Amino acid sequence: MKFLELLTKIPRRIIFLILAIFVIFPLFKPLNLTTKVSIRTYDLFKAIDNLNGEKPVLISIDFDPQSMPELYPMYLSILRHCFAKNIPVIVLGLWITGVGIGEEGLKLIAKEYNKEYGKDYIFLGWKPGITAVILGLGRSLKETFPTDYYKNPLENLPLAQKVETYKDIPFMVSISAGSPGYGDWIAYAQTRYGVKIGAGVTAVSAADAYPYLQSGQLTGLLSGLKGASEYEYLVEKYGYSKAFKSATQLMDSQSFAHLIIMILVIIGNIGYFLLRRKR
Amino acid sequence: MRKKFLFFNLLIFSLIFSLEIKVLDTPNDAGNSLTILITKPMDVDYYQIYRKEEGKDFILIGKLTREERCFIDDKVVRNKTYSYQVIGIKDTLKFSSNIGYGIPKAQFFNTARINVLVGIIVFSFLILYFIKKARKGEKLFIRRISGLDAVEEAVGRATEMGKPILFVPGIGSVADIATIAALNILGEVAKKAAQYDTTLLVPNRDVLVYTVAYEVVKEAYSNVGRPDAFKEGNIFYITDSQFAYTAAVDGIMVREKPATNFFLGTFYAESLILAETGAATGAIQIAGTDMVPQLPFFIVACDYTLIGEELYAASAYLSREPLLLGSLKGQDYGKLIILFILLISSLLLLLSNFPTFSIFSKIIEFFNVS
Amino acid sequence: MQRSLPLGLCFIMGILMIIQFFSPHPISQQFFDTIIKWIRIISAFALVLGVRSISLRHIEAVKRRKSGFVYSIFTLLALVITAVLGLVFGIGPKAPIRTIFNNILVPLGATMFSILAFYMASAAYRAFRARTFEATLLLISAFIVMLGMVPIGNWISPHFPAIAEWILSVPNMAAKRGILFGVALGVIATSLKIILGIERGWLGGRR
Amino acid sequence: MNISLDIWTWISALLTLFIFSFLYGDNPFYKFAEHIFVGVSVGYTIAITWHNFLYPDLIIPLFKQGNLINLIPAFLGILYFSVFFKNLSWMIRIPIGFVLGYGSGVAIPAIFQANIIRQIQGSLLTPKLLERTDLLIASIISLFGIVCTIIYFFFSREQKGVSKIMAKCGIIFLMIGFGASFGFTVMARVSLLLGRLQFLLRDWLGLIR
Repeated sequence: MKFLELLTKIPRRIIFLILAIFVIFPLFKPLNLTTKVSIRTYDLFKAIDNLNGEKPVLISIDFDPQSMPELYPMYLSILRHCFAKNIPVIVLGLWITGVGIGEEGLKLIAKEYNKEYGKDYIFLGWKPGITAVILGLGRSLKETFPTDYYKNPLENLPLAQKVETYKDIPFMVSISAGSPGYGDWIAYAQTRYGVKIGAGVTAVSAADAYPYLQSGQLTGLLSGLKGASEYEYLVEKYGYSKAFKSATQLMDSQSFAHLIIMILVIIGNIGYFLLRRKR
Repeated sequence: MRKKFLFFNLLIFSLIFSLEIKVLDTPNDAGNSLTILITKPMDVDYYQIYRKEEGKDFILIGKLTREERCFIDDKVVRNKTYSYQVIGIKDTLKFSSNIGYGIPKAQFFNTARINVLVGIIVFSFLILYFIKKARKGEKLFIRRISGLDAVEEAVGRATEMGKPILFVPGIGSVADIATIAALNILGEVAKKAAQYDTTLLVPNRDVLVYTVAYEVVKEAYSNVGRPDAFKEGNIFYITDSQFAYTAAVDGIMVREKPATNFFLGTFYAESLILAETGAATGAIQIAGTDMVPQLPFFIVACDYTLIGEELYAASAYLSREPLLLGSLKGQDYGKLIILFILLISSLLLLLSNFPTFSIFSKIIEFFNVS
Repeated sequence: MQRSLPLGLCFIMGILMIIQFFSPHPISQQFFDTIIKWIRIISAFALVLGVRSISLRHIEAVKRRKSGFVYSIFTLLALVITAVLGLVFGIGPKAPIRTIFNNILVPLGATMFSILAFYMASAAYRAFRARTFEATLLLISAFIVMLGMVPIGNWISPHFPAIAEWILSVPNMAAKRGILFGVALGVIATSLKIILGIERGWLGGRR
Repeated sequence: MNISLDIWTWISALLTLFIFSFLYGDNPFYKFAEHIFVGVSVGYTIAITWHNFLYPDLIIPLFKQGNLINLIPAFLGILYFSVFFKNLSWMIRIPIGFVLGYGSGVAIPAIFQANIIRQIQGSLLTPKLLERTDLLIASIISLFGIVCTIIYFFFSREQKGVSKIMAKCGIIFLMIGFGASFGFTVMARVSLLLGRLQFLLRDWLGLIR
């Protein structure tokens, strides 16, 4: 009887402690629970995987440091995927607060794969006027961005020579935490110029993106840590990278947290039912 | 200028104005744009749009793809005259259109918002009609709202235990009407607290809300004849910062151990932080918000929760004021109308799939928002 | 006068703001911008009352040597130091107040926000009991969605994510909309009553 | 192990731990962090209000541009101080009335547009749905749920007969919705916690990658 009552009344502090232990544990010892991939993640992966590397992928960094835990790992995995396949990359951003993140990640991964600036990748940075920038790329890359982020004229960069407008960009990914973000890319670049777009979003806003998947305006979607960890898993499975999988690590914690909460609820209910039967 | 003009005209080979445009004042705007429509398109690669201000040359202002027909020029100044010409480009050939003129004008009424206007008029009429009816003394029924029945009990309990009541009017501003609804309930709670001589603590996040809450409580005390019992320091401002406010209210809950907590108004993520801390201190908790995402948290952690509209019904319910009850009845009729609109429009829209009824497909346009 | 002046002003402002919504004319837009600025200015004055309120509360605590008055000293000190730094050195990207913001306010806020994870666990444990039919529904739908969000759900059945999504986008959305319709009517009715002076709770009782 | 040597990282980390300590119970560390938090945030608000609102919106137009129209909000604002004088204290209702009128007036059309018209538009069954059976069924269930939920919120009528059954269905939809919304939010909140843990274990202590 005493024991059953305890089951229905576990003290809050014990619950907090259990949760803390199970959330922290995977941070030290990742379990790599992600072994299945959702079709949306796979679609995005395939879209990049099927490219031949002649033309670049465009990546738009549409988030700020606040959403980094979820979105930054996506960015790194996609970069690894591209560089491993020798697909050139052009990076820009719609959020001024995301410029630092975009640059940092690009430098990091380019070094990992010994890529050369200007030939294998270009960083354009941020420019005011979201719509103008997106539409501008449909008319001319060089007119919209006469220079890159480091003030190099685009004419001097070999990769930029290959790109005139969206027609030279077979695929783009917007990693976005809200607005402006993939919605703007769909509204202007996809609708007007038919660019093939994939998106990476925070888990909370994933539901807003589903209609675009249904209508085929989005090719693939990474949602939250789950999507990021699935992408990491794919990149590793196909042998593109052996790097540390940070999203997978966090996702393990996430899974544990969900599991612990559910187990606690089940324990509480078992106690409740057994107690009721006794009475 | 003349030179450029000649240049354009020379481009016209055999097809004189087979490309036609029309310039319109963009409707429902502040007079800061013109709409250029291609009324007679051509088989070209793309179009270039040229604009000319009075006394200046034509300049290139934009492009349209071969499929596009409409260009909105939002770089114009109100009440000035502009001329436009569109050039169709096919390989190396250029075809020019007629020249269209336009003057951007500002409109006083946004016709695209007429649906909102109609709705507001109908609904206001309903509310006022039933308020008038109530004024004439007609009896109006209101069903039980369980959270509100508990208010009296909750105040009583605090009195018995000799502990204070905590009233959190949310973290919204006075522009959030939920805050106003909460302050109305605060008035009723304050009256009861004054009668029972129970301490009422009201921490605030918004300074304007603080000033109103202060007035409401002060008036409530003097209305029940206890102005002497009003303590200025019990209605206070803490800070604008969402989580600093939360941290402080959490502190109040664990230190003052109020017997009853009210969480009414606009809440965001702090809803569960407050409600869980309150639940841990063993207080009776009555919550209410119109912030849908926060409702689950109040429901799991509080004893009673006013869901959405119930918060607005609350002040009418508590005061039993006939005028306010009348407006509740008006609201119900408003909901009834929405129900009918939903069902009938859906039916008609589905019918519009058949050619005979295709006219009904226009219904959806009435619900466009701009 | 004591009632009619505030009521009249409230009425005029309300009507003007409604009219403003329907007019795209520059005059109307300008009016709107001006009013927003005015509201900010008025709030700035009200902030004086707010700061007075919080300061008095803590000064009082210190004066009366209430239990924990030491903490009140911390609050007052923090307030004064931050305000002075901000007023003197400005709020630019290199100003000292930015350092305070980034290293004190941001982590404190983020941590306060993150303890929600713990509270969700304790609230779920306490409240998710299949006591009634309704509580059982709450529990089951929460379970399905939670499972659908993590790889474990995928292991149990690949359908979990899809079911979770369906629950979120169909019944959840329906309930949300149903509530929103009622809320909207409640907001409009309350606003109307305030503008017309029928709802005078803010003037203190006596309708 | 790679402990941070930055003083501000240490301050942030300690304050983070102090707040977490509240999970155990109220204690001096939490009290300290809470009081600092409140004080700093009010001080910050003061600075922001001055630099972002009062100075550019009032002082500059009034004293540098001679824009006298700004005397009106300044006057309305000053009326707040009437509470300090017993005879004049009613005057505080003037700015309050102004602000309430503004808030109510803005709310009516905006809410009507966003929460009624747009929501109706999103809930209607359209002929396009006839092409996809699954979507059609989902939309019909949705519409049924909306209707039931609305009926649950009828106040001026006793719930009996059909309306009682519908209202009961409404409660079912509400509960499923609330449960789903709860389950959905767990993930986001755990992510926030992970963000803090990363800060403590990686940026501060350097224990993890």
